[in-house]
Amino acid sequence: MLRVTITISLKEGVLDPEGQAIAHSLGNLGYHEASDIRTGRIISFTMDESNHARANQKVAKMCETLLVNTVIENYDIAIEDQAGDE
Amino acid sequence: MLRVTITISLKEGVLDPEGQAIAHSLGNLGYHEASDIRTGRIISFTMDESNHARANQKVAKMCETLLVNTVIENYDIAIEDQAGDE
Amino acid sequence: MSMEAEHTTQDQARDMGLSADEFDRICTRLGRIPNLTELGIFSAMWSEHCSYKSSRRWLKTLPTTGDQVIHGPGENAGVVDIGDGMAAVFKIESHNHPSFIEPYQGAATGVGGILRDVFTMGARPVALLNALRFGEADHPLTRHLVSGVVSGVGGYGNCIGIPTIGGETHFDASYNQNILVNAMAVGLARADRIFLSAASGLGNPVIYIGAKTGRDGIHGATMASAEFSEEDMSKRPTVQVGDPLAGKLLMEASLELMASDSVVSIQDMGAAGLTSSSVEMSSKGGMGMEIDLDQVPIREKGMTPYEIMLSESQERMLVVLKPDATERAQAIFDKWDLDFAVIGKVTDTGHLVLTSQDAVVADLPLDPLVNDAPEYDRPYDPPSTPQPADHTSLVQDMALSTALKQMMGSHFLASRRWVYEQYDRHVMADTVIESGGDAALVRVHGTNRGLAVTTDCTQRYVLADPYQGAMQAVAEAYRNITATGAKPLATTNNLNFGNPEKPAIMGQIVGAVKGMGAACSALDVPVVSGNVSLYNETDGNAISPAPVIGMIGVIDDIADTVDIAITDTGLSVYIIGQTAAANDGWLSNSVYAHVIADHDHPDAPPPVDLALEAKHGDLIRHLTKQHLVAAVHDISDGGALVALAEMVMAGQTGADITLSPDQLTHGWAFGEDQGRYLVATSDPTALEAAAAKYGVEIQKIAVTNDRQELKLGDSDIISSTELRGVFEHWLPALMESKPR
Amino acid sequence: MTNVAVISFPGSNCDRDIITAVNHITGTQPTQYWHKETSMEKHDLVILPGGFSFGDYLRCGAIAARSPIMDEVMEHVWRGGFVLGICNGFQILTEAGILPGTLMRNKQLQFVCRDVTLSLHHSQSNAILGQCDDNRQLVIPVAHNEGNYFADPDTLKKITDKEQIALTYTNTGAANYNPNGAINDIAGVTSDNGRVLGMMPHPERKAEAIHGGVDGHYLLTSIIEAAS
Ligand SMILES: Nc1ncnc2c1ncn2[C@@H]1O[C@H](COP(=O)(O)OP(=O)(O)O)[C@@H](O)[C@H]1O
Ligand SMILES: [Mg+2]
Repeated sequence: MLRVTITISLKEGVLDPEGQAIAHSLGNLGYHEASDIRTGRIISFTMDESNHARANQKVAKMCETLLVNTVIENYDIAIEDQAGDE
Repeated sequence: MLRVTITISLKEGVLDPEGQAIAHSLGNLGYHEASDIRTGRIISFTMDESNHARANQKVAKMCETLLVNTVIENYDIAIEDQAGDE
Repeated sequence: MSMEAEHTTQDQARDMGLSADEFDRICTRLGRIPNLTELGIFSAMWSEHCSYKSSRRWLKTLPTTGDQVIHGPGENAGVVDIGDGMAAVFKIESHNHPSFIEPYQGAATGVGGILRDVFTMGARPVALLNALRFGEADHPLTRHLVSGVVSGVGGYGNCIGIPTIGGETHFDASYNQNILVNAMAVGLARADRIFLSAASGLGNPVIYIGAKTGRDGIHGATMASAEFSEEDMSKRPTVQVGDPLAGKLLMEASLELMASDSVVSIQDMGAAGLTSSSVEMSSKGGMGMEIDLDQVPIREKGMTPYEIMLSESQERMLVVLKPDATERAQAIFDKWDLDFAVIGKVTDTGHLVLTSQDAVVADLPLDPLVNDAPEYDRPYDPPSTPQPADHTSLVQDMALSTALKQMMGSHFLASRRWVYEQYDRHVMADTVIESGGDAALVRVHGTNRGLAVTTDCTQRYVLADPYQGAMQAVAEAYRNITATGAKPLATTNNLNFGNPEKPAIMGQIVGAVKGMGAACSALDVPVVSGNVSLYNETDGNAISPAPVIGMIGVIDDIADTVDIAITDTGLSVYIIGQTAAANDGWLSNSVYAHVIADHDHPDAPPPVDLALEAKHGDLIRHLTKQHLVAAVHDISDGGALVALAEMVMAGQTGADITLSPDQLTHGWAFGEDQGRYLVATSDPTALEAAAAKYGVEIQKIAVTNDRQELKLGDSDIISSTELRGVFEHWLPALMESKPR
Repeated sequence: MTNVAVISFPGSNCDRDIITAVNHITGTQPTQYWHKETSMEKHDLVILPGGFSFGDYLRCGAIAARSPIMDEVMEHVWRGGFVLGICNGFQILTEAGILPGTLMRNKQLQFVCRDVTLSLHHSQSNAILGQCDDNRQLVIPVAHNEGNYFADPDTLKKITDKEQIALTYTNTGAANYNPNGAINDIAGVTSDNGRVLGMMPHPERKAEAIHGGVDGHYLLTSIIEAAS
């Protein structure tokens, strides 16, 4: 069993209105140190598979067909053995 | 300059309709290997600060006051030196 | 940077969608070779989207004037007088290509764009509509596109707080690779407070307001003007991302600014962004404009003049201010936390001059940009007039109720509730009639007046016969408005067609424009705004042509409105406008032909008689005004029996229907003859007298019951609950089904 | 006469609607406050209207809950003032910690706009609903993306015991009577002093005959009377 974590972020240059709103609100609350705020999503799941390479390939396909809007988003796949498995 | 990444996930026991919907669609597309799907959010930003510990403390405060709904969400802070900075 | 340093070439021009001839023409008019920024500006202004080069010749033939018209085509949106010193401002626009590439953002920014066209004129938007066309239900992309587009339309409209209360949703294989997403917005303004775009006043400041400029959708206008190929899917041009919050703030701030006596003229940055807004404002005013690109608020580092001028970032406007108004304006934008920058001034040079870092980076005479865009008289094949299918061969041997059930559960007629329940239809608290019937209707806030709105087009009719089909679209819109009790006032239209360089497609365009013009003249609903979307083809396959009609109407007192729901029993139901010949109803190219006879063929659609349409419309308005009818529904797709079923389902009642023996019942029940309505009345005598007075033929067909069933003749019975089940099932079931 | 205030945030879009509805009932114009304001007069009833404050970015109501005017609202609550939060206003009240629980994404992951049937509960133990009759069912529309009420088991037990679950979606037998998957069909909750009410449905959209029903008018009238 593997634990897969997909990190999805907006491509560079794509407007991130949510990030802007958060930056603004942080500023209002007195936190002025943060800049260049970007938001993203995470999808994680357990995968019934043992081979990392094969898993990676499959997950990439899932991303391309469903999970990620590749027109505006990038993704990054991290795979590790399920904790407590070994 | 530091790059801060906050990963926000739903607490255990909180229903994750989005995760369920993704599981459903993945199944429909013929991907049956994924189970226990959870979704989360990421907020990342550049921080005008050099000390990791101090940064961590500040970011935790941002999380508690604005970025995270601690009724239903957990968070995790990762801090690294901004690439190309050293 | 010296301007001569970067000469462009024919190849670059071609990449921007300009032909070799057009490039030569530009060089001749300029007397030199343009640089990259200048060429980009030309290509945008001369694109089909901005210049209407293929359609202009024909659009000029449309009727655009009338007593009710305050501003016809040429402004950001059309403006009509609705009485009491008020004006309605409205327009429809397409976002077809972006919505296919990124359905959520494409649809959302389509809504945002059309809203800006309306509030730019000083009107507060009060209603949104959307006309959608998707591929076949079981095409692998359809559900993905439906779900993305619908949530995008809702995502923007719901957030900005304007009710989305009407539209249409169709499915057809010709849209498999090229969906249509048309959005219409309607706003209200005081008739004497309309803002236009023509710049004036030498030296007046030019300000930029709204969101920052990024690298979004550069060259969107050219993309919308080119044929699509499957490769584009992977090329993935940058799509614009909408920010409805910024849209809402920009709307409120702009309306506040316009109320503050600060604005000379104002224009939103839509297709081709800063380019089209600056060029149009200065050329319309017969002035010039100087812009310092370094003052433009930008989102990303290192943007070139070319990128700044052609960016299609959303939620931005360009304003010419009165000389002393800068501070007042600045205060308003500070309150709303929006970017505000003085970026230039009005000149009298007749040139658009752009500077950056103290150097001139573009210097273009406005006249050729605007007036010398080629106008093509493209060759066309006049479409041949199709023959009607033989009615008797279409009629199938089955019970009326069986056919009715199949039709109501087909993609043509099934309920669109799944779509419109994702739209906020009640925000602004003025919605009187919402989605689910004919036209929708909103109250003019603070008055008893009502504004009725609809969009219509039956593309299978247009495909078969562009002239009749376009007339029918106008006639149906007219009937939908009329069915609420309102008087149709004016139209907008969105011409969605394939590649006009093909004579067959150009023939469709010519036929449809002629039909639309004839109908709009006869029904006195002049065309006051519109949009053209050509090149809707993928890999050489053109869409079914869709000249979508948007129409508005007005009613003096909302107490006189009716909707389609029959809620009382014992009412008499009449067909208004039923001629004796319609006993053998028009089944050719009907829903019945396609669904029941499985005859999927572009046969002749039902002909439209414009004089009868007008006469029947007058009678309906008389009946509603006199409160002689409890419910009204126009008869269109599916025919009379479908219309009656919709009326009793909406009101949770039933009806006993009389079938006369000399009727060819299937034709009578499902024929799609035009110009007809169904009405329910508690006063048959008065109704018959009124019809006689107006010289309109009518036929009594049913009495309503409380048994929640349709009884067809003596023994053919179907419960309206069962019918509703079929009607409501189709779309949700499709959306939940597994992909093929 | 009840003295009403309505708070507007960037992205609020039902402020005009609730002002119109209140005005019809009281005959006076409520006082309107902008989120940046730092002082508020005394009012009997403060209303947080529906809409998409700050675009619903981050979490619905999260950014609004931290805006300057909310300090004033908080003080009003401490003084025992009456507060009504509708839709986004409800979300803001939970984000501000004034009401228990939270509102999550609708279970079906779609915006939903339609009439729902509501049941009133414990009106006599909640001052803000003191004029209402629990036997009366209300038909009022919802319109939201995030109305799926959630509270952890402890909180749920507490608000149940203290009779704070004031509005629920009535099981009419229709499969989708609960429009968003809210736990225990919760449509609205009150604060533990019974003076703050948050609800997802929009009473101002059933406030006059043209809306096709006046149950919202009934509810708003009762609340305004209770607050006087
Ligand atoms: N995309 C949509 N958005 C909003 N309302 C829609 C949409 N599609 C269909 N509707 C609504 O569903 C109802 C039925 O649509 P349609 O059959 O096209 O009506 P008609 O035949 O009277 O023109 C209408 O009230 C229409 O406004
Ligand atoms: Mg109709």
